[in-house]
Amino acid sequence: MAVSREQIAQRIAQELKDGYYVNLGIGIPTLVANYIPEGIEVMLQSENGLLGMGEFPTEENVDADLINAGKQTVTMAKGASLFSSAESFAMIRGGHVDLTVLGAFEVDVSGNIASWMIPGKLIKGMGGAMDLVAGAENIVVTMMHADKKGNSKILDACTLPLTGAQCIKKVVTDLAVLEIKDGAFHLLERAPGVSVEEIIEKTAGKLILPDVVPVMKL
Amino acid sequence: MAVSREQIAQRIAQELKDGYYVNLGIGIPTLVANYIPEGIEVMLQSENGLLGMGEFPTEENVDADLINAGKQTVTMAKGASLFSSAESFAMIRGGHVDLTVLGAFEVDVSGNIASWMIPGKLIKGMGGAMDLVAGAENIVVTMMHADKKGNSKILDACTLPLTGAQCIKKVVTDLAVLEIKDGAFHLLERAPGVSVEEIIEKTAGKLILPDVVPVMKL
Amino acid sequence: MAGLNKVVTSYQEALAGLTDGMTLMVGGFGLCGIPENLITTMRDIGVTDLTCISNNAGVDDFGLGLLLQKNQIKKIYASYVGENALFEKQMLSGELEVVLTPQGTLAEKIRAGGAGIPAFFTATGYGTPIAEGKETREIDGRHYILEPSLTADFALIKAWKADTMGNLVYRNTAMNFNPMMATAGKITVVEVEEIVEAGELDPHHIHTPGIYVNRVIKGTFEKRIEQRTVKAR
Amino acid sequence: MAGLNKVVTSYQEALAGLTDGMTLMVGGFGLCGIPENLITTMRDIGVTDLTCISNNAGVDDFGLGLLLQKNQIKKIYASYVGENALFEKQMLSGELEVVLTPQGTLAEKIRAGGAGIPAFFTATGYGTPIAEGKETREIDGRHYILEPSLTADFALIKAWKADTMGNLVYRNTAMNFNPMMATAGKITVVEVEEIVEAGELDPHHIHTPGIYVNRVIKGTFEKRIEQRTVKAR
Repeated sequence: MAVSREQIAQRIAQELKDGYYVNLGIGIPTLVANYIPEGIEVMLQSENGLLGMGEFPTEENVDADLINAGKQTVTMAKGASLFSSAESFAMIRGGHVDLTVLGAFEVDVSGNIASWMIPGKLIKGMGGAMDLVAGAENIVVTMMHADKKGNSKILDACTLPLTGAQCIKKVVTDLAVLEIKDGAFHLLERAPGVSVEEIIEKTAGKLILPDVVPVMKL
Repeated sequence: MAVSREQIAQRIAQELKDGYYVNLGIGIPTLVANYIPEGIEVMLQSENGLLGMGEFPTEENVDADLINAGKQTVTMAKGASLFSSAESFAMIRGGHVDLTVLGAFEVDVSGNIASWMIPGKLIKGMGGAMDLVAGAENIVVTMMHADKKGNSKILDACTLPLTGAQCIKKVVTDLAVLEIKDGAFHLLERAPGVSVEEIIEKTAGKLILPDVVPVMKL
Repeated sequence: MAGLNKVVTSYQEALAGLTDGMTLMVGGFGLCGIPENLITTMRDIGVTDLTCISNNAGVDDFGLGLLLQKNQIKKIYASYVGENALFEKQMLSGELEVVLTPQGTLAEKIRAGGAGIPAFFTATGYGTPIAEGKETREIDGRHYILEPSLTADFALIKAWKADTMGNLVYRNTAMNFNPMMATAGKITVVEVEEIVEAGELDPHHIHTPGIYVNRVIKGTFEKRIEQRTVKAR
Repeated sequence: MAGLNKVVTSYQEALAGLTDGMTLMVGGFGLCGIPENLITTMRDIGVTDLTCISNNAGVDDFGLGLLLQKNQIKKIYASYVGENALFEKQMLSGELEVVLTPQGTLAEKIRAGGAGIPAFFTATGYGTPIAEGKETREIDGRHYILEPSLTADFALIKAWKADTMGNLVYRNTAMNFNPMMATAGKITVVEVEEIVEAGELDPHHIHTPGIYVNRVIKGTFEKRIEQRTVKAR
């Protein structure tokens, strides 16, 4: 049985390390903030210009001048700092963010990612996603393994316009944790109750299996 | 009779306009601050990272953390702001400074300036001079018309390594005020008591004379 | 206005000289930190054929959406335009030319424009549609594209406080694109919530030095919120 | 140090991992805002073959001059080195390789290094000896040269105050090159006059966010003045 969006977030939270500066994209990545492991300190970066994003405000503390990159009202954590978007992307482009988590439509065996544009449908724009994937050393992509019809989104080559080329190394889906290296997806973990066969079936890109496939710990 | 350093500064101060942001180089340019005309407001920029440089401090107010680009202790004027050297040169390179005044060893009819290096002698470095001449629209160069042996420093082509190419339009010397355009020096004013003949004699570069040569007002 | 005093008292005066066909930078991220009243003044003046550089395009009835309603914008540089149905319609019909630009590249192109840097290399967008037609180069084993800088005839800025000399302070994340844009306009106009005397702002705390600012006006602001997210107490 | 706490308590710990042959950025303009104690610690450790990136080279017996005295520097990037006789001697004898770089170009090369921009065009130095061997390009009728960015193994920074998370505030013109250098070191070490608890600095007033900072140490400073200029009361 595939894991839920919340469980994907829970699994990704295990990638956080004490002292990390982290950028969480919109959607499932945002949920990761709810599962930061006990006993570790991390700082959340919001690319509009805030380091040290806190939780949502109470109704009385809503401040139109304090939003995150998803345009949601937020608060500041202890030790927060404020800066321009140019400074914010200097941090991102300069590789200062330790971990970036973002969603995708497709990934492929070369580490390419497509996440911003579906030709023929509405083009909303890439926002900061192209900068985030170009700037980060350490990116985790969160996505559904296949679409609702069962078509794989884990491909040999992305079919949609790219967000970034050869930049993705780790993917967490509702079915599996995958590492991308040497032109293939390497299966690291499977979701609880998901068979290796199902993962093979729903992975269109070249897949390398280990002898034993551990189950995601949640 | 040639004018003094103080008088050169006094003449250059007439180039200041109300509301100008001004960068004054080391040497004679620094003296310009003493002759800001009554009734106009200007802001002095110091390229290490200060806009709104004030006068020298009293002995009690000397602050090692507050210096100008000449490494002299200074104070801040009302409305001053502090910033990094990168921001400071963004201002300069981006053409936001209204007037830049700096010294030179040589200038020539093409608007080239040499001010930072005499080969074979000690090389001290260009500091911010190359950025200042490249960034400013409006530069006034202050210098002696000739060296102590009478050799002109107002040339057809600079002999020393350049600080900047084709960037100088106005020169104030101890003998004259010159405009550089169309490949020549145009004599705008002569120093009190200095004959046009002396200026001609001490100007090696092509010189264009007007019908009447007004005297510098000091 | 005289000397270093940048204060103007009417929005008409604030936008004097802004004419049809000009290129404008408009500060803000989403609806946060946008120059609300400068935008409505442009709507009222009816200036057209504008090229706008702005991270977003407002929503249908607020921010730059107000100018889209009246077809005043012919071209826009933005990174994300997903909040605006009118925008979509005009883009698909070809009324509006859209240059989608990655957010960090947009921020840096503006910063470069203000800083006198005509072009820079960045890895952002390499291998994507953004790189099409752009010079690429490999430097130390990584691939980059060359991005030219952006400047504008007017930069329209929202800050929290200004002093009379145009020194600016922003509040919280309403800073966003405003500081870079303030440096990249031939004429930079700033609307603020409060104007104080020169000397009242601590020189250490000034985000935008007055050298970049031509006009300052005090306004009142709706500050509409796009995504009001709250938690229980 | 654990989590986001960057505070260290000895200068040896502050410079752990700094070894012979490394490239260092050293903050300060003249003797203003230099990391005095980090420099003397390097002298005491005796690390050699250093490449230093610093606007100036100190004076004979203070600042980077202390490392020149012991021949610890093999190469230096600087814009102005005129205050230092020892420097002159080592440069003329060929012991010291000097890369003179215009001050604004130096500042921008460092800022670019920290911001992930590998190279940019600038008009500064076009047509001068600085342009020799560099790519040039005409853009919109002006001539520019291409300048690669700079990064370093260590950045040695002086700030006024830090909080425990490494957020920094500078004082007066002691800011100078420190903020850019803080972004461009693989390891950024900061010495400060005061360390406060996280949360004590106003987020609006932080000049360098802690993300750039690896280690913070509290020191005491001589703050030598190069040109003491005063006026009568």
